[in-house]
Amino acid sequence: MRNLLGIIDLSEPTEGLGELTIHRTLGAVPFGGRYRVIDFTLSNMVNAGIRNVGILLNDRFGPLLDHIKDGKEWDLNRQRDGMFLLPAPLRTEGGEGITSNLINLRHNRGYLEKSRQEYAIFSGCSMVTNLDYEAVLAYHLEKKADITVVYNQTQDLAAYPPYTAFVTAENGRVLDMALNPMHCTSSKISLNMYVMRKDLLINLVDHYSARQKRDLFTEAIMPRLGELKIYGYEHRGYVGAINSLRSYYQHSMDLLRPEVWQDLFYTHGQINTKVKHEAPVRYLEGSKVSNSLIATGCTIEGTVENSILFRGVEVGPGVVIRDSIVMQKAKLGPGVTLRNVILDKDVTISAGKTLTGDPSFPMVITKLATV
Amino acid sequence: MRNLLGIIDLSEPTEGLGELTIHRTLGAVPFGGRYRVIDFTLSNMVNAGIRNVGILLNDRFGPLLDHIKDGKEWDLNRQRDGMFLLPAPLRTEGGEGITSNLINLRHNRGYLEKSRQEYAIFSGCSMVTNLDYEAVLAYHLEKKADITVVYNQTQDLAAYPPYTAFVTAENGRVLDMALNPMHCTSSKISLNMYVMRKDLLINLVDHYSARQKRDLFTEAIMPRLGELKIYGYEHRGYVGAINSLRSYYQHSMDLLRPEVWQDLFYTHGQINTKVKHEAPVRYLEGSKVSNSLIATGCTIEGTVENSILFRGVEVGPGVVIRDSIVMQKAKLGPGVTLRNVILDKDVTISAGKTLTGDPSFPMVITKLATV
Amino acid sequence: MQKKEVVAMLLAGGQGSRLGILTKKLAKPAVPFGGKYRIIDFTLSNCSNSGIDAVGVLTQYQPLTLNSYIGIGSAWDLDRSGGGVSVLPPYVREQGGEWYKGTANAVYQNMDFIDQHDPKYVLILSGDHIYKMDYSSMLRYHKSKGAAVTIAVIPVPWEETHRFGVMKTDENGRIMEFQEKPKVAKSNLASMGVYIFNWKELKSFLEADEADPNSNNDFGRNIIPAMLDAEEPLYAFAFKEYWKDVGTIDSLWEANMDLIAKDPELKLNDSKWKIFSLNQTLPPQLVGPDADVQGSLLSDGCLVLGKVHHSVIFTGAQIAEGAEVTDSVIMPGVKIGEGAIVQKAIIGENTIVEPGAKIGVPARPGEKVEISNENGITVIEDNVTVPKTMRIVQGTVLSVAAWPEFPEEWIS
Amino acid sequence: MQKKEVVAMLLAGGQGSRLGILTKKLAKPAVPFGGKYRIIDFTLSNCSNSGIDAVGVLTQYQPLTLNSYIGIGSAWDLDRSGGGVSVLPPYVREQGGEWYKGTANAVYQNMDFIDQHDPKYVLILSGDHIYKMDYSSMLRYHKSKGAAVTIAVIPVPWEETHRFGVMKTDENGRIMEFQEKPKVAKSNLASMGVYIFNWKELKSFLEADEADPNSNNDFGRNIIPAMLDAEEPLYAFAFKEYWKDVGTIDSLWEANMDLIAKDPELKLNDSKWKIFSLNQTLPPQLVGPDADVQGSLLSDGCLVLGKVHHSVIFTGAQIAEGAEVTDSVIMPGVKIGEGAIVQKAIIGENTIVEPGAKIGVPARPGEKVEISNENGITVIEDNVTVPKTMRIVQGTVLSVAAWPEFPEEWIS
Repeated sequence: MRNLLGIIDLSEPTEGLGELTIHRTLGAVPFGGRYRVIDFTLSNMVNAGIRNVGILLNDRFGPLLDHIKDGKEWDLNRQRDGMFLLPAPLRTEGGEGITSNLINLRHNRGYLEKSRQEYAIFSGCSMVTNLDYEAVLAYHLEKKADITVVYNQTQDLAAYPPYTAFVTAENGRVLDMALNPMHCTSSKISLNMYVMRKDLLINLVDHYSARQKRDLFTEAIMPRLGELKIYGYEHRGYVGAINSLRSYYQHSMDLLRPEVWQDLFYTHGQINTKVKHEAPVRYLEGSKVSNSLIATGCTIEGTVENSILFRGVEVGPGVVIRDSIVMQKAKLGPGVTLRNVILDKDVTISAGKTLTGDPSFPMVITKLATV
Repeated sequence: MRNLLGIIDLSEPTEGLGELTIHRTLGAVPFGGRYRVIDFTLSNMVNAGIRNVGILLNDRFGPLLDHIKDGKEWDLNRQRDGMFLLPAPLRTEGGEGITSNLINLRHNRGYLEKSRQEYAIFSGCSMVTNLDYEAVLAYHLEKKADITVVYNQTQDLAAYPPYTAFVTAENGRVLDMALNPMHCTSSKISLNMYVMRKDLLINLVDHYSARQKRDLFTEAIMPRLGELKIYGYEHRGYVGAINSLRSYYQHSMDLLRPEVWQDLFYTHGQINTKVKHEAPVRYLEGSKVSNSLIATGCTIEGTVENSILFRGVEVGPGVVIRDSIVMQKAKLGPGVTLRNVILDKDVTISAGKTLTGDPSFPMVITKLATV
Repeated sequence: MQKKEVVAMLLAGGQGSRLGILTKKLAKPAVPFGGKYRIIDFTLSNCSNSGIDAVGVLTQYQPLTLNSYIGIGSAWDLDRSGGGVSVLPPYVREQGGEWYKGTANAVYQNMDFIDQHDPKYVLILSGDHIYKMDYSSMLRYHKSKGAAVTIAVIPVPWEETHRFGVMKTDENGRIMEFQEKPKVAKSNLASMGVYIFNWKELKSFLEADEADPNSNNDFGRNIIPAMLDAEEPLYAFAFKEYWKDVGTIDSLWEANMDLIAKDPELKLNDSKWKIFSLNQTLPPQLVGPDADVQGSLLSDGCLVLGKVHHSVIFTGAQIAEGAEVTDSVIMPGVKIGEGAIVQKAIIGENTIVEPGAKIGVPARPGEKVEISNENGITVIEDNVTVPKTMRIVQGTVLSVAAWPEFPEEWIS
Repeated sequence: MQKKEVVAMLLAGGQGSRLGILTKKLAKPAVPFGGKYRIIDFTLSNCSNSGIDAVGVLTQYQPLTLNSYIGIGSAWDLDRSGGGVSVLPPYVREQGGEWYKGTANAVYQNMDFIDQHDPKYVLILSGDHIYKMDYSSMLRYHKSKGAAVTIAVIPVPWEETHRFGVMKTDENGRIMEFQEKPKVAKSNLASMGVYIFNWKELKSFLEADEADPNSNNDFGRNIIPAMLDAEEPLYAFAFKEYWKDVGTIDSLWEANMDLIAKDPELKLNDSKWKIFSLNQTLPPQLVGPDADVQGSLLSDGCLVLGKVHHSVIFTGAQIAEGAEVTDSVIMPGVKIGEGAIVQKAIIGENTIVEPGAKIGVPARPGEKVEISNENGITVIEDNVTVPKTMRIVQGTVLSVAAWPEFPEEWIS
């Protein structure tokens, strides 16, 4: 896999995630008790033996830089290859706080050229999954494809637009692709990951960026469906598409099923993330915890049901947390009751408050807020 | 010095540096054969025992990120404290590709607050010098100053505007400060480094950023000269102000004096930089090298006089380099003659060409250009 | 190497033979502790938190795990250029080599390492104690007293003084008398094995000690008494917080249990004094719908579907449905099968307890068992499988070597 | 630990006694070489460039410098999680410990380490050779031949065969006969001390060798002959590029001189096969207005004001005005004073040559000197000061211990 270059795109739309992405790029959204969304894509790449990963930065990347640093947690702090942060053009080429992966790739063409790898995998980071990229490349080579796109057969993903649906022939060749079709007849949904030769990627970037196009997939790959041999690779594992508050909440809750927990965190290697040095979780006498995912640094004396607690949350006696996601270092006063709520980092909830959302519209409390 | 926080500001003006700063921020400008300008400020801070350094990013920081990575070369890859990259606001708060340290500090107020250090040193990075910040803080405490500004007594610096001149009383108290005065009567020139209590810095930032001011020194410190006890600390070592092509060239040439070489690279600890793994310099029989600074990875068969060669430059037989600065990996064809020229990185000069600039207007060849 | 005011020398070479099967392939400081740590984490974190960033770790016995665990010390923020942590095994010189003969000899053999940093003080530490201590305040005390050596001391119950080196001090804290494991103790201030020496003095005493063929080359038995005889100024620095030597099965179990008290004396989650450790990145623990977790400590990667009461469950351990774990220490990667029962036991790393197996259950009337420790703790080795038919009586210490010889009545 | 296809074991425990005063406080692989490297850099860089990222470095003699130099291998890109470089000193087991008895015994004692990675192949390397070699192509050869062991070989002049293990092969490269340091050699293909073994086979031969009390526990003398006797398939892999054993003063000097040839056989500045080393960050070398540098290699931090001809000048060395250095190897941090003369010499690290001193000058008529090496190289120890009055005759090997006994006529 030393022959495969990984490129992670941070330009996927984040409007649906509301307040979770006001101050952070999608990749930096906290997920699963101790992770950030980008950890999954990064770890999948590294687990497949990819040693050269470029990250196309966009806006709101401060928290992301803080999280990935020099890539050490993913073994990407290397003398040769390693992790490269690829900033978008700013002052000189008239970028306007852009979210265009073509402009961004064009700006970093030098990096693409200099990389020694023959093949490239271009991936968004909104798909939370544990996936074997080695198998994708093997499939790509076997099919002698120009481009291989990864898809998942599911009704679930189509429930959370935007998405791209596929039709494939029996041999795997992609016959049709459609963005958010009004009537979706296919259950094959793109995971926004494409394998191709690096020189084909450079050609696409050169050609379409010069013609003022902005998006690699919809504006450079989709129009070439007739000419290029595009194949679909089916990934059968669990996939969570993080593109709306509802899907964020839903896929978080999925983690409480041991089979999803196992699939997502162990199948093709472990998911790495930034290490903090938190103590093991303390369960005091009288605590009631069931069906919950609890990160280290928590202390629990109250009740936690069907919930996810991030690091360092203290659940005092009398506090009740149900069907909720509580991020790092939340301070919960005595007697607080939460249901269907997402608390972003460092939120304070005063004594006695009760907050209740709805499973389809979970209530979100912004980072650092006091309620 | 664990009680001192370092903040490096990248918003100093770079217009004077012309093509050297088209694609890079001032801190990333190559200097002295193997360094970047920021290495001096970063190393001075670390050598003084500072363990927490925040870098206020502005635009064109791609090459800077690549250079400093996670701060490992400066021993700043730490569990607690360490190096923090502080991006400017982009999309949400209407920054326009800003170069305003007050807006940037305001945006990263959380970092300032969370830092455990009681004192802060705020420094630009245009001053190439080897300086003892421990002594500056000691002076600051001894004088019970509100703010201590570092200055250098020199006629030289005033030759390269922009600069701020001081008048100080005998006890060191600053009586007057002037930005680029028409008639400069003082030889005390500010090095753009200020020590103060961290909470005073936060107060200044809060107050003046809310009043739409943009620059910490000229708009928040200078107007308070009457109220605050501002003291000047004299630094007696060599100082090079990198703010114009002329000064860049001049201060580069200063390095050829062994006493400057010694002062700048050894006085208060070594200047660290990113390590590449280049071989020792090969001098072949017949090479003529005098009064020159040569970085590793070079091979020399021709003539090099009064010049600086960065890493990996090959000087073939018949090539003549005089009074010039040749950056990394320049390719010089047979018979090339250079005089008073600055070649940026990866430049190619075809066989037989002669390039000649003037000491006061050195000729600059842009990165990656072919002549 | 940079000049340092103080260099710490951490003695981590001991076999820890009283921990028996837990240290068969592992030096004592590398034994897992407290849900996610290894014993040595506490001392290394103390160094890091005290601002001491030149640490030599003296290893000799089974150092492979310890070496790869420590690496260059990144986990403890001790990967510093010009200092940081250095692992120091015995080595061969021009004149040949010898193993470390005693604690003092181990330091003697590494005088060159210490001299590289040209320190004024040397801090001697053990790698097998659980405590949080600010060595920089002890150093300030040492300086203020003008001591040649300062010994950290802690009051112990009078009836336990015979197990320690105890010292009598005057009103200024100066040590007047030192008794090594006395029958009749004159004081209950016991040495914690934490010393600060002036390097110049220590060096000359180490050289004299080395020249004495009758010496045990031990700090407590030789160096300290010699310095007292020479009327050097020795001072005691009183430590009043939690401190525990975890050199036996009993004390190791007790120290783990101390952590799950309602208000534990030693707090692990203090953001101002973090205990660092080399983390594996595992997912947060998942507590199942029918789980029952009370008064316990659990770490990352645990999957708990059954009952866990008053126990410490390490990283990646799994407790299946219907399983019951009480008063136990479950080491990393252990799997407890459905319906299995584990009582007052220490289960070694990666061991599998098959469904229905019973560990630490009371003896049946008339059944003969050899209780090998005070608390009647059952200990199961690393990397073994306890078959589903197995019934292991309380207080047994079980090595796989003994497996085929199980008495009939052990099969449930 | 991760599973690896191949684990490299790098033998770095040798004292290198033939390098004399250069290895008094330093294992041979840690000796500076080539202007900015240490000898071991070449083998470690070969591993890194060949994609081998599980490397055990077996140390025993004076490992302090080597250990801190290697660290966790970051400089060679070998600080990899689940692998990377591990320093492996001898250690104590439950049954006690013993020093490495021979090259084979050193690997035998670390079988646990190798087994952690469960490799198919083990690559055995020495830490004291200068060469650039792609071990992955040797591994491909090994697999294609279905060999039990593949030995890298290089043709040597027939008159030198008595110093090597030489082997006779058939037309397929299979080794038919092996002679250890023969008087009458049947082949001039010499072993480079680079072996690839199938781990399973090697393990059983190591165990058999260990059980034999008469064995020297050495790869060349015992393991290879035993495998040949057992009719295992042994193959020779021919290497045709630069390779040099730098175990003597002569060969160390020669190998340095080889680097400054006009078109050196071993290229240091090949961006596709970089030689990594742990760098000190020093400023670029400054060559003064009256300096005269010809046919030489100079590294960072050098300040050259005098004359340097046909020499290798290491990191941070300074050559003052009027000084003349020819045909010499000047180790890191050396200072050569004004007007001093250094000819055909190796000057140890941080040594100071005072102004006007003369080193390596021809003997005066009738003057008695003991020439201790073939090339008549003068060697000055690390960290000493050569006084300005000193005149050291060509071919002298000088340890500071011998200082006071200088013959009168040495004072110029």
